[in-house]
Amino acid sequence: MSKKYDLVIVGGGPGGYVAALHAAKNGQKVALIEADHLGGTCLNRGCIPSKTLLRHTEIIESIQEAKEWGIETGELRLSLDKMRKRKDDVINKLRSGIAFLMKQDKVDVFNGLGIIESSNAVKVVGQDSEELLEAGKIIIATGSTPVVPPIPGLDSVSFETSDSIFDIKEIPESIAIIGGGVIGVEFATIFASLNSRVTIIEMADRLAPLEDVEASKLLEKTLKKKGIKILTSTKVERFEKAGEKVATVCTDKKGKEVVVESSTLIVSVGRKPNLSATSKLNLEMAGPFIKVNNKMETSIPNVYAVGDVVGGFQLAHVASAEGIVAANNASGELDKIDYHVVPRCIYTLPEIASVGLSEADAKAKGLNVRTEKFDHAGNGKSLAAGDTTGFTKIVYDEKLGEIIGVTMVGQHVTEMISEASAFMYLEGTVEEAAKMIHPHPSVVESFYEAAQNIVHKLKKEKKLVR
Amino acid sequence: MYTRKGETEMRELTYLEAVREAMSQEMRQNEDVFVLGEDIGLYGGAFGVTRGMLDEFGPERIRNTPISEAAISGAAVGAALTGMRPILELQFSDFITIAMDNIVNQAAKTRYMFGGKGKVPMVLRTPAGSGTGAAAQHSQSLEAWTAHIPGLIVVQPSTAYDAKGLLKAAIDNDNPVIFYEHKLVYKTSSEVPEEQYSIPLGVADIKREGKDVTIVATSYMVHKVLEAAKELEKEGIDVEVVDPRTIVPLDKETIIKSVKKTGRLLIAHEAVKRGGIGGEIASMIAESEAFDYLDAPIKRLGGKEVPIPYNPNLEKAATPQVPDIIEAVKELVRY
Amino acid sequence: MTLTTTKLPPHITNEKLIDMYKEMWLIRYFDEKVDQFFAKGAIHGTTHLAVGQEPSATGPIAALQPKDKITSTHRGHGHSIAKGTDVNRMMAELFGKVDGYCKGKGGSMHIADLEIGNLGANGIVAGGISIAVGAALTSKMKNSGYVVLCYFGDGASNEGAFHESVNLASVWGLPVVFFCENNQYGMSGSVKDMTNVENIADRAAAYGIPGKVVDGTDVIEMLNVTYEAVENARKGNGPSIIEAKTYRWKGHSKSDAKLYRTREEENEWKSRDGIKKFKELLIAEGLLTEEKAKELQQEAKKEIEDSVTFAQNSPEPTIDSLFEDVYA
Amino acid sequence: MAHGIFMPKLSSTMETGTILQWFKEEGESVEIGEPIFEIMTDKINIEVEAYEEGVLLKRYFDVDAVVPVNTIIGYIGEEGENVPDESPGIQSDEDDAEAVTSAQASEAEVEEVVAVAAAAETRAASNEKLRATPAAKRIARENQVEISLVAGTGPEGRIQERDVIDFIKNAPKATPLARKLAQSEQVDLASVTGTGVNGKILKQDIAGALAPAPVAEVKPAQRKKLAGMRKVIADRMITSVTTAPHVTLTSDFDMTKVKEIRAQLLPTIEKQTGYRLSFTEIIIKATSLALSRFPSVNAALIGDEIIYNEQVNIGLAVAVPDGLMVPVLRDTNLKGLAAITAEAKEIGKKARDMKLSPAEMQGSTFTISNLGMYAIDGFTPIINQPETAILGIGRIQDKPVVVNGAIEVRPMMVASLSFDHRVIDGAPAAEFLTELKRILENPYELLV
Repeated sequence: MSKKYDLVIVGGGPGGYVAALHAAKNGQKVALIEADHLGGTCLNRGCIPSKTLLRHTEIIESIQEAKEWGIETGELRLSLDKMRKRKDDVINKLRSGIAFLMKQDKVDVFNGLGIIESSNAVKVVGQDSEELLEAGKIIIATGSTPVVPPIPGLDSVSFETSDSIFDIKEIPESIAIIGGGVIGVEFATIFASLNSRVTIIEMADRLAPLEDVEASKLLEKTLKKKGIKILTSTKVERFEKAGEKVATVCTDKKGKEVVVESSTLIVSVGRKPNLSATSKLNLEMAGPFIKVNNKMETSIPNVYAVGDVVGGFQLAHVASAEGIVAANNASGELDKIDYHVVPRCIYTLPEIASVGLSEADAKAKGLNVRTEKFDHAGNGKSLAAGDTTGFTKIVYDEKLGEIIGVTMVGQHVTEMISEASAFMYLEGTVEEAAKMIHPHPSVVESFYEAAQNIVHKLKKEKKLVR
Repeated sequence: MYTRKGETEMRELTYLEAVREAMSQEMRQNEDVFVLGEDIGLYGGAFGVTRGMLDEFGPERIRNTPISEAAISGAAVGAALTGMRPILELQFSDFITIAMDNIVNQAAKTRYMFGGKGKVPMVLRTPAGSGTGAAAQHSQSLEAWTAHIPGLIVVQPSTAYDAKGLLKAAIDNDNPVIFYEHKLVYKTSSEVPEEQYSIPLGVADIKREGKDVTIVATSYMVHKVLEAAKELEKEGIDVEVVDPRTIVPLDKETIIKSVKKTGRLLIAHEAVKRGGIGGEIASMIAESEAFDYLDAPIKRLGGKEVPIPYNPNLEKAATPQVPDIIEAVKELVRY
Repeated sequence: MTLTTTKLPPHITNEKLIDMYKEMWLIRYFDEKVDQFFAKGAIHGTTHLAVGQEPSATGPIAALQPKDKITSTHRGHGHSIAKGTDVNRMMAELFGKVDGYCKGKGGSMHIADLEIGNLGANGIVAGGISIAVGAALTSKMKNSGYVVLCYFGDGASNEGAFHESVNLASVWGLPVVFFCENNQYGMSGSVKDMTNVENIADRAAAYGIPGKVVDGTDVIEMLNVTYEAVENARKGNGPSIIEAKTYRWKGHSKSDAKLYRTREEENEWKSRDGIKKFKELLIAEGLLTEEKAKELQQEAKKEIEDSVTFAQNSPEPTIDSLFEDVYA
Repeated sequence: MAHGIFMPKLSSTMETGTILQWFKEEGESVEIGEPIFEIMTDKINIEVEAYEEGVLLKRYFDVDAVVPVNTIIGYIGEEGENVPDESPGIQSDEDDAEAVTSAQASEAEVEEVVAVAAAAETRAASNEKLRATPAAKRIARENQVEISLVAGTGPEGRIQERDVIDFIKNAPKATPLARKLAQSEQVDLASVTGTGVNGKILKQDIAGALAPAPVAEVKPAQRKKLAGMRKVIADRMITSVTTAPHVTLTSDFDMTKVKEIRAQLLPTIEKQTGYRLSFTEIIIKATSLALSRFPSVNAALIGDEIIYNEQVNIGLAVAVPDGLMVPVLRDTNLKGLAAITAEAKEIGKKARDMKLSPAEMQGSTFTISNLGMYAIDGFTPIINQPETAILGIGRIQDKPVVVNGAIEVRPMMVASLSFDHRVIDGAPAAEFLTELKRILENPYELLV
């Protein structure tokens, strides 16, 4: 006799386990099926390990910088083993944390591959056993996996993806990173600080193409300063073995052939949804992703889908937010997902964080927007911290003073972007931002200064509705 | 009635006794001060204010005069101009009509016309107001006339305590002072310190604190307004009573402050409403910052536009009474 | 009547007589100059001139002691000058200047100099009479010993204030001499039409006080008669009325065409010019020569010319003086 | 030193004086105060006395002369002193003048002040004023409340202080952005329901309030995308209408003879083809004949080229589910009625069953649109491009007609010919229609 649950969730990543906790709190009997480890890609192979290693990079870079400030150290000895050990400790602590939460809220966790048999039954395929779970409602939260592009010669060489890179044993002598997106530039930052010779190969004309143009220009400048070679508008033609190394043969925008030799190769050109659990369902799709509405309902009644598997931002915090919406709807409480304010972070050094529309996106949408940029060179805290690269840029509407989007580049801006998010979420205007007292000295003061400049300008031009 | 503690022994005095005491105490100290007027000697004054003063100060300083208001008012001006500090009692305030030239053209203007040389330190004391059945020519309240003349000071004390302090200030003042004593207030009494004291001219007195309505009232009207306030308190209406005590100079700040607090203003005086000082106070408030605090139109109560009739019921109907005050306040608050 | 035969008041010396002569020219030239400036519209408002009445200013005031006081009328330039008020500051007052006696705020009808006992002119007909009584009351009560000379005109004698005040003064025996300059006209009202007694002085009997008529053109007679009344009052014997028959050569004020009287009448009075008569008397008595008389006349004229210069050079009052002296 | 005698200013309004008479001749001596001349002013006549004594040296103006105030009109001085021959005009010594001008100056100042006061008087009359007490307005001002939105509970709806306070207390909570949008679009926040956390009004709620409210709760109509055949028809229609200047001629055809001929041929054709001959086939035959005689009506306009077709292929508009098909009958001018009838019937059925092959819908040189089966007489058919004209057929109905002066009942039919005025002019089109009328009213000609 199969076990009966109000809600069965396939996938224990940020989307799945958060949905499970929330549904449990709503009084639902919940089962969570995870094929690998709780916490999914984010905790085990993504955000957490990368941010942990990036912390080491921050320390290494600070030590180097400190030399100019009269803080001298001897020769730096880097132990990748110790670093990896710290990374694993962090991961294990978080995993057991989630496990504890599951136990606390009486969520049954099944370790195995979840296969959805029908809109009210899910089979758990363990190592040596199978189990069928009856489900009132189902949430698909199987996430995504790194894309391995069909580039000729890729199968003949050894390469890493974000899944495997965190377990390499030694620091690579040199490394080629295919893909200058969020993941690529973070890996470049990590390995540059470990003194690997790093090269990024990106097909688009700039790194982090989704972000603000000025942000990605500044990112390129800082990465170059760290000795990282950047090849944009460059297409990878094929890979070849070059002795111990790998040769990446590509053509730049002028069609000239460029060969990059490196001891290690990482492919980070994107991620594709993991549809392992839904083969038996006839789900309506939106491109490669499962099609859902704003209640996270799929085309099949009682079946919801959240996280990377439905595409969109493909961010952990978005997956969790979608998980909560799905859990609420599943437990009969009407809820709708609101993507109006979703912050996006890149943990390079300096960091990049943004929310709302970039200037280009806003104009593409036909919005009549203006922008105000405040350089951190003029910010007291940045000067004190000895790192003035970066800026805060507000995209706004001149009539109502609405904040359409904010991009910040600088130290720990990923912590500060939530202020801008809060203003947008609560529909505050530049006037309120210009009025709210900010701590001094602080980097986030640049947001306050930018807002004040806007208000002065609009007042002079008598634009703002008073 | 309210009481006010002073250092020396307090005792209950009538308004009339307080006026007499003020004059006597001053005359005992200052040779230049003397009283002139009709029937103020042996007779003791039409209302008995100067009773007994002839015996103490003699006919030289309690000068009974022929019935010649023009002459005696002019004589007072002349004497004041040449060093004396005369107190002229005009038997009824209505008779000021016969002495008007000396008050308006001589006393008020001499110092100004003579370019600041010379002064006219005289006090014209006179019983005013209705309610004694004296009819139209002996019951008027004409304070608006004298208040209109630059150079004159106009005082209207409502209580014995105020009368004594204000009369002292009037006698000490180097300008001509018109000092109105309401006939019906003569017999009211209040705690009056025995020693001499002076109440500064131009300082109003809050006779009752309140937060809902401000009533500015003068002379005998203060007593009626306080009575009305007691009634209104029962209906939860908290009235603030402001007694300006002097019309010129007028304590504008105190009135403005009160109106800003309550947002409602009623002005009550016995004089005929048309052309009365109520209109002056109302426009002063309308022109002041208190305007922004008004939550109801300014209301005035004044005498009807009729000569004061002889018949007692008609006489009462001719001037605002307590029920009229209560009704007016309710209209203001109901706003 | 000659000087040597009549007994002059003790304080009248020959120099005093000469001064009286020059003083009368000073009074005449003052009013003539003022008339001239008013005709040109150079002086603001209006004025009342006493050209022809100089003797009734100089004579009676010459009889006074310095501590004695006077009250004057709206036609009182002469009274002020005779009482010793400075012509420069008087002219400045007529020009509305700050150095004027009233800082330019009083004008022709309100010139006063309290320190020297000039209780001032008065714009109200008979306005000064009750005030003079008051001043006399002070003198009595403080027995200061001064007497008040109260000027008034034939017109004023029909004001209520005149009757009440004279009665009050007589009742209280006050040291005041009521001096009437009967110049025959109250503005346009001839005294014959307005007063039913031959002489205003006759009314004195109504209040039980002495009344005397004198020749308004005979400065010496007015001197002596006033002296007698003033000393009588000083002794506490109460007030008295003196009436001087005189004549104002000019109109009531600036725009008076004098239709109410004939040229013959004017010329007849002008022919009995008090100043000329006094000059002839002084020369006859050997106290004065023709040249000295001319010289004194020119001196007076010069003093008045200087007073105009003084007045014109005096500054205008500042606007904020508007609010000064309203109250002591 | 000689002294000027000047025209005195005897009242503030006096500007000039007229000399009435002189009392003194030149050379006569003058005493102070002695009248010298008499003048008339705007108010009175008055004698002017001398202020100086001496001899009247000169008189500048005679009797009746009108002299401005302060003008020197003569001189008094010592005997023999020389004086100017004519009057030096207004008294020259500047101190008097200065005194005069200062007097006038002050008057000017007064005027100016009065003018300013008058100007201030003309307050703009504001429109019907909102009744609110000053206290209410003060509180509204201090809290940026639009007072016109506050309901007044005082007498005659006057807004009291407490009304504004209550308004503020239970004013709906709204985000700053929503408030700003409401303010700029004049939306009363109280009228908007907030969808934010516990009723907070969001920007979209205001935008929602702004969007034109649906007129009535319309049941959602069945929606169909303009696609497929419908889209094709739409596109062709719009092109034809917008490119070809359509003119439609109508004419009444007397179908008596056609009826007769149909009755006679019906059995034969039915026997031959199994189909019943209808008026349409007869009209097709007649039209084809007419077309062969009028090539411009049987032409096509492609680009800027007119193609005069040899063949006469008639397109027959056939109504099909959701649309319209135009199958083509070829060489109808050469075929007999029977062939035409059979082809017409067959092709019509194929069209209705949507089985027409593309070939069967191409090559028409002229189209006929038949609405005879409906209660339709004349109409304005739209040309089936690239053809240059189209014939519309109405119903056949008995109508009173004047024939040789008498009223007769005849089966009448309205024919409506629309033509493309770029290619065909009115006259040739009319000629073609008249020809068609003649043929149909004498059908036997068809047999020829």
